[in-house]
Amino acid sequence: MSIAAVIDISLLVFLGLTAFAILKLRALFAVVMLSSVFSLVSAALLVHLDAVDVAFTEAAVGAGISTVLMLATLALTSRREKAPTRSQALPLIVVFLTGLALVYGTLDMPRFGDPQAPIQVHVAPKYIADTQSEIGIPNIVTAVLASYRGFDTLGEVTVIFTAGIGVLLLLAGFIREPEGLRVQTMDHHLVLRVVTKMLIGPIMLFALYVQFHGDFGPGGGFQAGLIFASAFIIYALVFGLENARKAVPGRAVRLLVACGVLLYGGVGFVSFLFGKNYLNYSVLGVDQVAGQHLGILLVEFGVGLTVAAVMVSTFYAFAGQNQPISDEDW
Amino acid sequence: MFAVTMAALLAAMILALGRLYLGPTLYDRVLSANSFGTKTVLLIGVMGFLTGRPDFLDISLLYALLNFIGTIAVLKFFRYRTLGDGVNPDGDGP
Amino acid sequence: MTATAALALSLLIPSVGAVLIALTGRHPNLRETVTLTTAVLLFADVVWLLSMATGGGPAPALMIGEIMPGLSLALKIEPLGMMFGMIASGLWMVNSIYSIGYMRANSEHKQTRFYVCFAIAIASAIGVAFAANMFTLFIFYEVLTISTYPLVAHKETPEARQGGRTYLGVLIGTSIGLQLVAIIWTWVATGTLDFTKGGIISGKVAEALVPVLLALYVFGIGKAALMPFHRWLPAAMVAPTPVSALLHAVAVVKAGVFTVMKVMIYIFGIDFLAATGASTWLIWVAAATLLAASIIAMTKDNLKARLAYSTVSQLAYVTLGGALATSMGVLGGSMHIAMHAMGKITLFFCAGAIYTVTHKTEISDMDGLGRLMPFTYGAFLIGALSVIGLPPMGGSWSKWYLMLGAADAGQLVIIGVLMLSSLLNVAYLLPIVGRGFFATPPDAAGHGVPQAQAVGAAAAPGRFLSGIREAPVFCVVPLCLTAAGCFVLFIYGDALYRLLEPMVGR
Amino acid sequence: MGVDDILGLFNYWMVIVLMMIGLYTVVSRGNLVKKIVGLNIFQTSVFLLYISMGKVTGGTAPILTGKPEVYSNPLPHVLILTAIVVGVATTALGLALVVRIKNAYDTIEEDEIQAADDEKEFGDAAAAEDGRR
Amino acid sequence: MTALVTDAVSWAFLASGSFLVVVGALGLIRMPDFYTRLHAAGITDTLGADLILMGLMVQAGFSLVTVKLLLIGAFLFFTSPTSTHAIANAALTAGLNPRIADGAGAGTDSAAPEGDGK
Amino acid sequence: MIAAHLPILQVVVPLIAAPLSVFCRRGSTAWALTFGVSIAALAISMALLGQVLDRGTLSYELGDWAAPWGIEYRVDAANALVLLIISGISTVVLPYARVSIAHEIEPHNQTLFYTCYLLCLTGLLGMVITGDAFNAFVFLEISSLSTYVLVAMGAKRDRRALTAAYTYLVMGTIGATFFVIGVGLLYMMTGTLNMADLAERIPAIGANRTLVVAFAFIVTGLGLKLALFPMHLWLPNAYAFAPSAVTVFLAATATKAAVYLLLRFLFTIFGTTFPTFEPTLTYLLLPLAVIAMFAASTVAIFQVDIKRMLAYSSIAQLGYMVLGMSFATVTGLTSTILHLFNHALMKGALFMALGAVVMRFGDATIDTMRGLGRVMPWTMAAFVAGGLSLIGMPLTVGFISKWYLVAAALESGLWPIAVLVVASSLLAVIYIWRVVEAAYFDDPPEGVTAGEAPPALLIPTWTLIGANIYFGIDASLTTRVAGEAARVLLGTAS
Repeated sequence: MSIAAVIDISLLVFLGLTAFAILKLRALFAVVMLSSVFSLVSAALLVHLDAVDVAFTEAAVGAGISTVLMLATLALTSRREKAPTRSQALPLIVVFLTGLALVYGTLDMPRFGDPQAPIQVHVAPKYIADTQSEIGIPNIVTAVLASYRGFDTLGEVTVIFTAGIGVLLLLAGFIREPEGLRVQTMDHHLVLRVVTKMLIGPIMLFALYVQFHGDFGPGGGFQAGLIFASAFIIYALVFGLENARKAVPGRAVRLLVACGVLLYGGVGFVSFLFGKNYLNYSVLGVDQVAGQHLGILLVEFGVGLTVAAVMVSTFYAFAGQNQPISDEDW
Repeated sequence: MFAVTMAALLAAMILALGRLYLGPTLYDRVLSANSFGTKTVLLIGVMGFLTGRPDFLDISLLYALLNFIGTIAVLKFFRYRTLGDGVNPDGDGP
Repeated sequence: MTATAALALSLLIPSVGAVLIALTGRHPNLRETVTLTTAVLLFADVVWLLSMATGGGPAPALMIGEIMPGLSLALKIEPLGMMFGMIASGLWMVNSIYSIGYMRANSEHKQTRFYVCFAIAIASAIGVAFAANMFTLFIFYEVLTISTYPLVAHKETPEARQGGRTYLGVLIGTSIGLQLVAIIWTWVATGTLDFTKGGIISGKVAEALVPVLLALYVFGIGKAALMPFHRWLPAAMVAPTPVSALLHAVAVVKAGVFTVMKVMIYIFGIDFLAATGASTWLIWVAAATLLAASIIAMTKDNLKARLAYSTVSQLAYVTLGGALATSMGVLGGSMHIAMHAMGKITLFFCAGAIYTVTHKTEISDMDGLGRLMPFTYGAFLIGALSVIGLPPMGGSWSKWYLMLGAADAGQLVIIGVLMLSSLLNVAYLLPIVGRGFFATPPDAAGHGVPQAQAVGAAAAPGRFLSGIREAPVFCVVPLCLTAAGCFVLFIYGDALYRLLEPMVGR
Repeated sequence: MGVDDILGLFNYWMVIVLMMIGLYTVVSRGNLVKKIVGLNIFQTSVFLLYISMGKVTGGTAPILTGKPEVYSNPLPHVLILTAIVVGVATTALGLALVVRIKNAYDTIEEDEIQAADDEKEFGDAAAAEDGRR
Repeated sequence: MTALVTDAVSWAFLASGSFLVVVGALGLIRMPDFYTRLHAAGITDTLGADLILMGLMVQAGFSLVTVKLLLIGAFLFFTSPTSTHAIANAALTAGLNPRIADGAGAGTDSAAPEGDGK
Repeated sequence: MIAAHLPILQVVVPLIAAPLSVFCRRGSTAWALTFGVSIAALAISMALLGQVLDRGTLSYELGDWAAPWGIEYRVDAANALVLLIISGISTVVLPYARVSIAHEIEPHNQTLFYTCYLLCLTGLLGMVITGDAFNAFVFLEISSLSTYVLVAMGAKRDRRALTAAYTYLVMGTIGATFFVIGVGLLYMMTGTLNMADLAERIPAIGANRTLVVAFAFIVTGLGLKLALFPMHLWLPNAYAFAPSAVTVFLAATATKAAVYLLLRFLFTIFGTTFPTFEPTLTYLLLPLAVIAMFAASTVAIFQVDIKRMLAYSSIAQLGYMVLGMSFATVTGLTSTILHLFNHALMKGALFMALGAVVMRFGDATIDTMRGLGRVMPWTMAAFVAGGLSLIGMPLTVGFISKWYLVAAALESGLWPIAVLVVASSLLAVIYIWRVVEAAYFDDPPEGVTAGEAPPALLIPTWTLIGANIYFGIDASLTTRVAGEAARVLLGTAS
């Protein structure tokens, strides 16, 4: 067994343990922490499997945004799970059969890492071979994401937009009015305040780096958007939601959400003017490569904008709830 | 050598995970989760060197960042029982 | 005006009539005028059609539209339909007059709904009569079911609702559950549903399955009330009497047996049935229904219930005629549609007239009424004779031809069955008349009016039977007309025979 | 089935086990937050399945280096990037719903919610029954 | 020759870092109460992490990679102690008392053990 | 020039309108935008259908990247019809929604509500039109996510909308994830995601256990999405507690799109020659469909809440659709596709009528229906007409569907199934008639002050009823398109 296999297996075992612990534990806080760990470990595994962009995203999503949202939810609901009362037999059987079916399905699969597997010889080789000449950027994932399958990504932006709108619709009616409330910030945490202030600038710089470096290395609009949102979230956590809202009001965030989607969708329309199909960026520049490059830059920016705005507005919505956890549920 | 470091990190992660599972207090869990995060940062860094493409450290950087944010969020959660501006009727939380 | 236009009018007149009735609902007199006018116009139109149909030349036809590729809504005149159209439109006229009398005399509620539904029912009956294919027929058949449902449940009492549910349940259940399957099966097998002389099934459906298909049809046509799907008929007796008359004589059951005949003649083809013997089993089912229903009828004390079972039994004659699969049998059965319609409507009118005046429903309470209501009871006698099949009433013709048909088919037992059934008819119908004229009212002395008769007695406090006289003129005139009709049909039986003859290819 | 096969499929099997733990958490637990966590595990494991199939032995991340190298398949990465976004969107919505449910029912346990609904429903039905009499 | 030296130096860093990390983790699991665990994890993690990062830096030479490693190091250098401080602060405010030699003190408060239901 | 871009415009127009609507400050502006977009979508889908019937399958390559490397939109008779259903229903629902939503949703949420509605429309249209398996998933999720939110919006009336939405979210996500697993396995074995390409490559692989599992997972996942019995548990509550306009839209379109995807995967991608195709259809889908028809109809009979009753009836009706496809014949598929269309018309109308009742009385239980025939004559007349269609009375669209379904069963020699189909529609008679009796033969309770629904609700309702009757009398167009679609799916098109 190679070292690679050992890493692979140990990380998978790790994941298994974590997942099992999640299943078993009834302290929801621990569950949330563990789910964040699960994301971290799976992201490490993703790096190991060469999916650096995915790892980047999974970490940002799983360990970052999801964890924060889950904590916010716990803060509003309950910290403990009650003991299950129903029979667990049927779910167990169903799940077991499903798993069995999947294992059965693996038997005819190409073996792990097989370079002759169908997926390595059919569609994908073209991306690897032609990205340089057709798109002109080194990160093939970005090229496929934003151009070859750019429409999927428009869909993805729409998904995140939907989630943002959905959360607003669900929680908006419950957002607290700003006046007349005691604002509790982490005022007396001097260390925290100083360190946070120090860090916010670099974090935003980092976000910009990830945004515009996405053509060359792992990263891109989505990851950048998340990082940008994180900077905001940490600011809001330490200095208070009110102050964060002063910096960027909720309605502005909402409009920014829309702007990102509009930017992405709008870029696609430009190609109509030149008689090309939707989302053909080649028309944007003097030649194909320049056009593609500009197009990818624009749409990635759109993605980043929407993602950052959705994350911030979602955080606002959750953190702005006026119903703190009751002592009974704490 | 990278492999040894990696093994050490994995072992440490297992232990942290154990503490996370065992608790018994919330703070133990936060601590171990935080510690786990730090180790993942290192693990990914080392992994890059092990596979010969160390230019993906952005991910580690991101981890380090998120780890911090996560910890702050958790603490805020404990301290004020909310991630918002806290309207806990009995003042400063528990 | 061409024949096509006349055909279109035959549907349009009652439909427009229904709309107008709905619009004039606030003014009863106007509304009733519209009803009567519509009825007269429709009858005139149908008579006109008859004159054209018998005048030679191609049969009038009308294509309304295509619903699905290969399935069209179309009308076409043929003898059997012509006869049914005549019955329906003619009796509607009489029934309308009667309804007005009955509904007013009994101050029924929601009369507008009643007349509207009535008009729609007639429109669909006409549609059934003139349908050019099974598909069209089925559609009108269903419309007929739906439009008569509010009539059956008219009283809205729990019993009426229950009756309505049974009515709807059996009719929709059989038509969708069995008939529709049969129709689609036919369509899948033959690719057409047009009524064609000599049938369309021959050679298209495996011979062993023909009886199954036939069963799906005849049981699916729940309106023909073949046992065991006859329950709806007695259940529907909760309806006001004009409705019963509509059900039994004018439209509903007649549409049922008419459809059975249509299916036998134009879908299967009697020669094909005779050749394969696919309908032999049906002969026995029909015979059994015929006898069983007659026997049940004898046990019923409720007048309308007795008449209802009588109808079940009489309908089985028609089915039997078709099942015999001989030309005489078919002719006899078809003629029986007309004969029974005339006879039975008379009987129902009489029952309604008795109810209107006395509010009595049980036969045992009706002793001695005949002397007070001579016209009504006279008409009842005539109708009963026709139903029994005694000359000089129309019913005698159809029974005669049925026996001939049975003889042709070599089913001598059936001849016996028919005779036995006639005897049973005598046994359950004539005593009613007899009691009416000859029995003495039980409480003539006037003491101790039983609770059950309180309603009737309330109209005239004091002596029982006091204040009872002949029914309102709007009731009496129609029943006299139809009684006369039974006689007329006897005289013109031959004309009817000649009208129907072409359909069996003579 | 040889050792090679087992090694070649072990990755998938482990992923399947993960998926099933996730799925089991969703279907068997009554706590609404826990269900969402389970859903997360389930989805993340599916992501791993996709990424596993794209891996080429000896390959490297699909970012062109200018040198001739073996690259792992970029397409699954692209797909999973999209899927992750879908996942986080679902999580966010699910959690928002949980918050609202807590608000409306004051519990996030399925059983208790069910009980509350039943009580309301049958209560209503009984009231309606009374009204009819 | 230089390669050998850099390797040796980096390995020394890595080895000591790994050692500290493992020790810290052992402390995390073995120490008797929260504050002692905090101590073990907090201190060894910060140092261990930075040592490992340094080892990696030596391997990487002067490149963008080193810059990134440096950034990570700096980041961890600030955030790790901050987190540790914050956790300790939170625990203390919440009323979690350190365990004194005789074993009393832990678990006498509202914030202490969470029921896992096991 | 625009004509060439119609396939993409079909999806992108509502997609772009969604963020635009966020800029609207007032709900009515957002509504106007949504309505305009919906009309445009309808026009586009009509034009597309025309083009398809004229010229056969259309293909549109996004970004000019050739399939299978880029994403391809592929329009043929099958999905053109479904597109028409979705955009058509949306266009009818919106005028209805304007009043009913204003009544059921807080004013400050109305703008975003229409955004969500547009997103749902986008998702449904996108998942139907696309020729790429993964793209279908993305748009499936757009529609699902927005649907969860739309359903939860019913919480103002009844808090159970929240739990319904949550259950729907969990089940829907499991379904979608199963679908993704299936697509992943397909991709693994073929290396492609393009549906046309998949259809070519799968038969070449032959018997393969991975593909069989992929097949199973796709069928299960889509089964969950389309509420195939016994995976229907999310549906009744979701329909019952969603805002009325949402119920109408969902009932008429959402499951339809899932049925379409199932058809596409079963028939186009796997194809009739796939080893597990026959057994799955015969031994799995057919029995499940039959059970669904009976079980769901039976449950419907006992429902107190009429909205929920109709929801169960939808499950039964989905059984008809699945049954039709399980015959795997042209007639069978024709019946399925016809019923897709027809069921959208009848259920849309019925739920609209109920929505009017809900608006007047706050709920739609059997108790509320008492005497409504007199209180809301037009609404109840629409309900009766829609109910007759559901039962399958002649001259309504329900009859046409039933006709084809029974014909298909008989054609396949399965006459017991034909009998079961008609028998199950008799159950529909029972549950519809319960309502009719209550509405027409009971007296309204004392003190009912509410009157007939406003014209804004009645006109859309009667538009659908009109369509029910029109397409029930002249079904030549629908049957032609459905037949064409069936032939396309079976690969026997001329």
